[in-house]
Amino acid sequence: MTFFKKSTVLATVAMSLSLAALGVEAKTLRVGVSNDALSMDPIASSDNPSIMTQLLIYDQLVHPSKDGTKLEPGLAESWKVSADGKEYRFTLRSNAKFSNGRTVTAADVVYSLKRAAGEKSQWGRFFRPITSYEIVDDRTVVMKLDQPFTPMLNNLALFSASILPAALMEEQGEKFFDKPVGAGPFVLEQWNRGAKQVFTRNSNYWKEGKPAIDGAELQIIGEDNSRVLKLKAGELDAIVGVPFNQVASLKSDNSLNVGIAPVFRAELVQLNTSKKPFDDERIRRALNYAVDKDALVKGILRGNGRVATSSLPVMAYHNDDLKPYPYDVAKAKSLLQEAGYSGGLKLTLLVPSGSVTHRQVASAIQANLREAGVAVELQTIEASSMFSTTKAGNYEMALSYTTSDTIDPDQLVGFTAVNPERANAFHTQWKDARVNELYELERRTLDGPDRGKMFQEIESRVHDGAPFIFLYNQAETFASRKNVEGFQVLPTSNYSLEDVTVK
Amino acid sequence: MITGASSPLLRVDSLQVRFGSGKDAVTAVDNASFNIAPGEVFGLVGESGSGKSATCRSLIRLYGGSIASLPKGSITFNGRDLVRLSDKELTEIRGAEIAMIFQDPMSALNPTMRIGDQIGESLRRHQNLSSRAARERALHLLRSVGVTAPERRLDNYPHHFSGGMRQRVLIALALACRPKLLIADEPTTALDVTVQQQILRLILDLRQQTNLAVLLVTHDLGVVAQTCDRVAVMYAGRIVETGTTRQIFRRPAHPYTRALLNALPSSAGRKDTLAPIEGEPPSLAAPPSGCRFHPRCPLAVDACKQAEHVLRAVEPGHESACIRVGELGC
Amino acid sequence: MPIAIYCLNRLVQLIPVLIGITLIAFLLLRVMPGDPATLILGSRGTAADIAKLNAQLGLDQPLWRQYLLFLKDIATGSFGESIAYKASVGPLIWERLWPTIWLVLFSTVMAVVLTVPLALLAAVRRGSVADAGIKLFFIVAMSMPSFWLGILLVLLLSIVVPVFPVSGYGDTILERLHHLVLPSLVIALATAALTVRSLRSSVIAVLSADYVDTARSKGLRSRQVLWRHVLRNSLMSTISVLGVHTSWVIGGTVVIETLFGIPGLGSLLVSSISARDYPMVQGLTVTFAVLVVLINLLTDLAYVAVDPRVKLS
Amino acid sequence: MISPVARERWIKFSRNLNLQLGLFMLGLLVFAIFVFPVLIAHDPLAVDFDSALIPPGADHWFGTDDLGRDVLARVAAAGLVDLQVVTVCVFVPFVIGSTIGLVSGYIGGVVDTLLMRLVDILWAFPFYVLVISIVGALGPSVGNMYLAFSMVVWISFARIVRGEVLLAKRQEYVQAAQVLGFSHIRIMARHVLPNVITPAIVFMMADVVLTILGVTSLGFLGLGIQPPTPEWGVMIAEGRNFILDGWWVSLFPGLAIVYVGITFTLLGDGLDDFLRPKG
Amino acid sequence: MLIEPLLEIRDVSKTFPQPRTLLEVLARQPKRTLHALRGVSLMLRPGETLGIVGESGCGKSTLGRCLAGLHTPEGGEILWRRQPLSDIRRADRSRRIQMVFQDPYSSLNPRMTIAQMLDEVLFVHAPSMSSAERRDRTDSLLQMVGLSPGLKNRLPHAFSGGQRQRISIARALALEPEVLVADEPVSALDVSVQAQIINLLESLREKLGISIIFIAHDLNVVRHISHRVAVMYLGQIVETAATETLFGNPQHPYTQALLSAIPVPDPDIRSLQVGVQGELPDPLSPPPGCGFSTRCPFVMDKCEKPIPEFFDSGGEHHVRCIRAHSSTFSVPA
Repeated sequence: MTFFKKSTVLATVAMSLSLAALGVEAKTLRVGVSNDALSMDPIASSDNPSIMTQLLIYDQLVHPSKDGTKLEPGLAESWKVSADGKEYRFTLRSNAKFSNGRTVTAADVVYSLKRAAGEKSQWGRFFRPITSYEIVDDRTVVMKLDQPFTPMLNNLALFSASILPAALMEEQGEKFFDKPVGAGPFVLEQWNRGAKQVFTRNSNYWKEGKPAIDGAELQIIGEDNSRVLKLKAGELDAIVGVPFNQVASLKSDNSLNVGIAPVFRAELVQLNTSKKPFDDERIRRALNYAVDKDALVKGILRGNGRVATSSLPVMAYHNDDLKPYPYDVAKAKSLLQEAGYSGGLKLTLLVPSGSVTHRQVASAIQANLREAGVAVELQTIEASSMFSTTKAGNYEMALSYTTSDTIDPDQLVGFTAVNPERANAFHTQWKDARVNELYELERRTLDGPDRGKMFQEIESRVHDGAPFIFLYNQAETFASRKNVEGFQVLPTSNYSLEDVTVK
Repeated sequence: MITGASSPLLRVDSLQVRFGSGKDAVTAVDNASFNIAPGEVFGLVGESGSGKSATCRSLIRLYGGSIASLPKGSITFNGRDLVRLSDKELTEIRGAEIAMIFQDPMSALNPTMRIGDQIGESLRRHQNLSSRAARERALHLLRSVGVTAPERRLDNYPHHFSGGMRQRVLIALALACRPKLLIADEPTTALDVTVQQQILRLILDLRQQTNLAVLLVTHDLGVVAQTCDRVAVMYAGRIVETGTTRQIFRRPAHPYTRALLNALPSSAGRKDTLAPIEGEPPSLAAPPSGCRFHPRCPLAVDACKQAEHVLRAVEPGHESACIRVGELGC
Repeated sequence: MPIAIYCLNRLVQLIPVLIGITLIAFLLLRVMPGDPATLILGSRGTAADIAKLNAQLGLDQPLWRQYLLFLKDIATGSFGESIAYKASVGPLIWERLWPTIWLVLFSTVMAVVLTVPLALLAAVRRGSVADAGIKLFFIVAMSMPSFWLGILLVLLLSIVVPVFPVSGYGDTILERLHHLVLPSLVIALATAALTVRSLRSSVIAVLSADYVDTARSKGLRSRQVLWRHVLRNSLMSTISVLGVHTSWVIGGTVVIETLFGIPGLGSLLVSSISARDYPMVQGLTVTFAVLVVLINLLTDLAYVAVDPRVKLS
Repeated sequence: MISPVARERWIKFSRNLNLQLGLFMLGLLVFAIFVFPVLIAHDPLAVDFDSALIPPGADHWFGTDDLGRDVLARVAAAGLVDLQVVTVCVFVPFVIGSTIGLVSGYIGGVVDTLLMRLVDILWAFPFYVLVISIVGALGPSVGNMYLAFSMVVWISFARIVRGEVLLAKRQEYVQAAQVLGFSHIRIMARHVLPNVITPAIVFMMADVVLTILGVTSLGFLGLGIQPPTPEWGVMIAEGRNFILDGWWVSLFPGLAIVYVGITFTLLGDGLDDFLRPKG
Repeated sequence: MLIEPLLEIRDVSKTFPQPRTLLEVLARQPKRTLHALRGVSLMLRPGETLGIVGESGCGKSTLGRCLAGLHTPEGGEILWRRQPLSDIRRADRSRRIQMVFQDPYSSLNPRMTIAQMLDEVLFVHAPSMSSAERRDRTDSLLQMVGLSPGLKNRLPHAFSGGQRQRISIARALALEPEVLVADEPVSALDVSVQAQIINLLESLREKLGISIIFIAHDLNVVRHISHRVAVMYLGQIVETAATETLFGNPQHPYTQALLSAIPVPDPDIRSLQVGVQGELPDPLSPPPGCGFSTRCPFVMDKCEKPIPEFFDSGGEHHVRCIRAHSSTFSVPA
């Protein structure tokens, strides 16, 4: 009997019965997510939904650990980096197989990484430091670099470094992605665009006994509220992205588990230091003092986050000595006065449209700054054109955020602190010679405490230079029904389903 | 010729018809009495707003969407008082014993229904005919009213017909169940004269064949003269004079009737000025006191303003409501 | 003229409209300020990338050639290449078309089912409490933003009394119908607000038509008069109201599909707009317009079916 | 001395309950929008996390939202915003559309044919689709919203007025004016326009409701008026997340929209009666 | 006595093309046209009343509208004192020819008071008049048509049908035209009121010396008011003559049928014998010969083609019937 028939028959009488009826499909996990994937091609994707799906169906040589602090073996059971940091040798697992049963070979690895570094790839920059490949045998591959590039290993854990079956891809071309074959825990069985993705368990997955569930279904539910309601109604087993203001009420629901994942993300206000008055460090610091970040975390995030100390999220080598700028209106005012703006200031703040949280934060910032004598005009801008606008330098302040795709801070340092680099300190045009120098150094230094110290110095220089108003590191919220165990969002914002069990 | 004196088919007594309610109520027909014998063509003549249409519609309570209260007085038809019948009981009479045709043949047929079905509907309702039998009968009826190629026409829609043909269809429809009385509310007003002639001829021929009584409502005195056996003249909601057609035309016993006849262009001398009735017909919402014609009447005296409305016999079968009828010299 | 020729005729008449539709959809996105390629590429764009994308989108061609290219894309059914999905727009739209069509159909059926009895009741008992109540109900229904009404219905019929799913779209026909009840109801209430009003007034008008008196004069019972003579003739103006309203209903699916998570054209439009997927937006705009045109054609055919007078020209 | 026409109008007005009630409700609305903000002295924009989601009570009659802003103050401020938007998005297309419909219908011929083809084509684009595409492509802002609405809504007015003009042209008083040798502009302005504009005015009232729905729906999709500017639709959209714990946040703006809906429906019905000539 | 005609209508024709569907155009189907007027010739003398009668659809209203400038004829010409009417400016033409319409309920702008209506006419055509002069003239116009100037500040709905027709006449006469085209001016009125309007038109014609083209379907009315009468059928004039000649000695079978169909208001003369059968043929495809040939009781083969010429039976009595041409077959009156 289908749910439809049952519920119409019993509708108003027995809600519990119809819910029980859902329990029959126990081994499939239904997850509610906000957006659908766009593409299954790892080198052509940069949207989170696509990345997350790809991480379910493809596998990589190495993986970040679940706490986001180190790398773990993936398709490669072991690897060795030469002392000069110029040679990487990987040994593949003997039982690593694609979902069609074929073994993953060194040739597949070389094919996939070359493709990822290739012309068509949006992620080529991450892999181009590898200058040559050597297939030692079916299970061994050696990659050579011209010069040391420390983030390399972490880059190989990226989704864009997914290992694809070379022969099949050669044969099928672009058609491959209609029915992709990977070495990940799941197989994409059915994809109704905009509605759902249906996965079945990959029985050839190398990890013994995993995944624990027979299959999974990602349902695309754009409306935050609908997602929560569907979870409550038992139409979903788990959801990602619980509106902050609903976390508390979901926590009090006995049938649900609510999780809060600290992800690598930092919320910022970009300050255009090439424009007056942001060229003055005192002004930038004053603005940092003037915003009540604790209130934002408490009032808007409902406690699901922490106040940020710099543009880097709390991740490896985080500088724990840094303290956030305290909320101090008097200090802010005196700094403004010192900089010659005692008579008040008028500024504009770009706000991306669409995000409720950002709108609220913007309103709060506006209210805060008003008290410090700074009048802020909010300008809403289509989220997707935000980047090109700040890139063009066409702004004063902009509310934005950064996330890290890897567990190595290098990516975000390069993005938010270094100038000149590809984003010129995330379009603030802030420039610090020492930071640039440390960045160069860090990339050539083997991973270890020394490299960590460099990151900590960078972080503290960014903190002091204040090219941003550092707001907070917001957590990712998720929830699942009580019968689901092991569902969680990882620091890299994706969710692993292989350890999930449904009772 | 049948006269009004022999047992009437329809006797209307002190009929009053009111439209609307409360302050806006209008008495469209006041204290109207007349009777119609079987097989008789009875004319109800008057200008627009005189209540002639309301009178005939009230007999079977069809007011064209207007809200009217239940008529007062009595309407005795074939021994039953129609006023006392419920709406539901009245549906048994409509179509079966009293049928009606309307002024505008262009709008009186359902545009979305085939002619054959529209005629058949009546037969199936009252005579429980099968659809095949109803069709046969409809065919016969169409033929009898002079519709050419009726076999083909049965399946046509009204918009395929000309005005005259539609009026023929409406007549066929009305006579389907062989009613005893046909109410014809201005049946030829919307038609051209050559067609009017054909339709009137048809009605008279059918009357001849089936001993049908006809209540003919019209404003055209020419039509009355050509078709009616007896006539009632209405003015401002009241019947002011009744009599045989000859009596009315030859010896009009009410100033209004007389003025109406004089106002006809055909009766004036070729190049003389016409003799119109001065002024305008009164509003039924606030009718004049006494004789309602007195403000326009050349013979009015003070007494007319208080005169009660009573029809008095002038000669056998000829009645007038004028209190000065004796002085009219007829 | 037989119905086939009528259809053919209407189809021929559609040609200029369709050309106009494609032209407007095309111009709409071309005259907009801003460089799509820059917007699309965002953080990863270099000058060379932008130039490449512009060439790929055909944006370096003169306007008229771009339009011809667009027409060619339409003719081949590909409608161009989606920027976000990196696949032909045509098949993607085709996949998303059916939920929207189901939604429109279902809500129209619901609206009709709501309209006919309520409008007849209101018209026959005009001025009564029932009439006033129906009127007030639909004024409120019409004034309610659809997403607000949707939320309330979900709360009531999915959470408090869990009869219908909160959102989504099923796999089988029955599941789909079940999922579409609430979203269709939201649309149907707004549509019915309009059609009840229109049908009520045309029933009142028809009730005073001569042919209704003719029908009554035949001795038909009031119910027979109402259903055989009044309703059919009143429906015609309501059908045209419904036809004119179609465009509104189809547009309304944008909001409803987003709210109820239905994988139709509307939700695709919203996501494509925020993704700056210009070829997709263009294809969707054309599809929506063609849908409206086709539904209007169906309305006309319904009109012909109901009213034999419509000169088939 | 009062002219008979003025007296007639007064009598007509005094019998027109819909119009009276509608005007009364509109007056009340305007009063509330302008007087409440002064009366309650809460800043509609003031964020105060400590007083978030306070239920309706003595201090906050309509409660506060999740940022601790007073809902009544916001509903009133939003009323002003929405009424401004409506004024522009309805009145401008009314003027443009009516003029085009009047001229096109009166002149007829090729101009009319071409214009009506254009209208047919534009008409095929669903309202929301066109508005969303325009606003989406140009970026969300009040100005772009005005532009999008104006580009779309005039069609309705043009269609309505043109249809009426075609009917009026057949009226004998228009033909009489032609025979009297009046200029075409005079005939259009004095004889046609006053007799065709009523349905457009009545539709304008309905369009107010449709426009508010459109603006709020855009707000819901994040394409309309942007926060923190208070707007009823945005308020509902923001409040729907905690509809169970803070029902008042979205209830009151919702009621405000329904109130406006009822007001303008009554006004529409009332004006329809009032403006329709007798006889 | 040769009085120069005021208006001369020469062989005027007017068609109304029926819209074709795009498919029909593509399929090159022939255009369908409604032939409203087919070669109409007439003339009007100063001070005379010319009656035009015929049943609905005969083209009599189209003819009136062509004269008033509401339609432009395609063929033939209309001369105003020998000058083509099409050469005269619209404003000047309106000062010569005015029109009174059929429907008293739609011929007055429902949103203008009577005073505004009359004032506007004067304002447009006599800009030199002061507003006080215009007010006086408005009052005198109303008095002329028998209405009290005290009513002038009312809207049309406050007036009865007869009063409205008076207002229409006043409006038309405000320009002091020489010709008044009256298109069925009394057919919507009751008999008693109809007589008032007819008398009014008669007296105004005498007083002001204007000519009237009186279009009507009611033969009795036309007979009463007209000096000469033209009978129309299917877009053509079938017979013209002085009123008494026409009514006393109708020659065209259609005229005869029409006359015999009028119900005589005398119960002693019952003449309800059907004269002609059938109804008007489809004006989109009129018979190729005599228009009346499909219904004519005297129809012959020769009638079916071509269209018969006018036959002058003397004394300005013209008949379009081939039987009138053959002297052997004179039609009994």
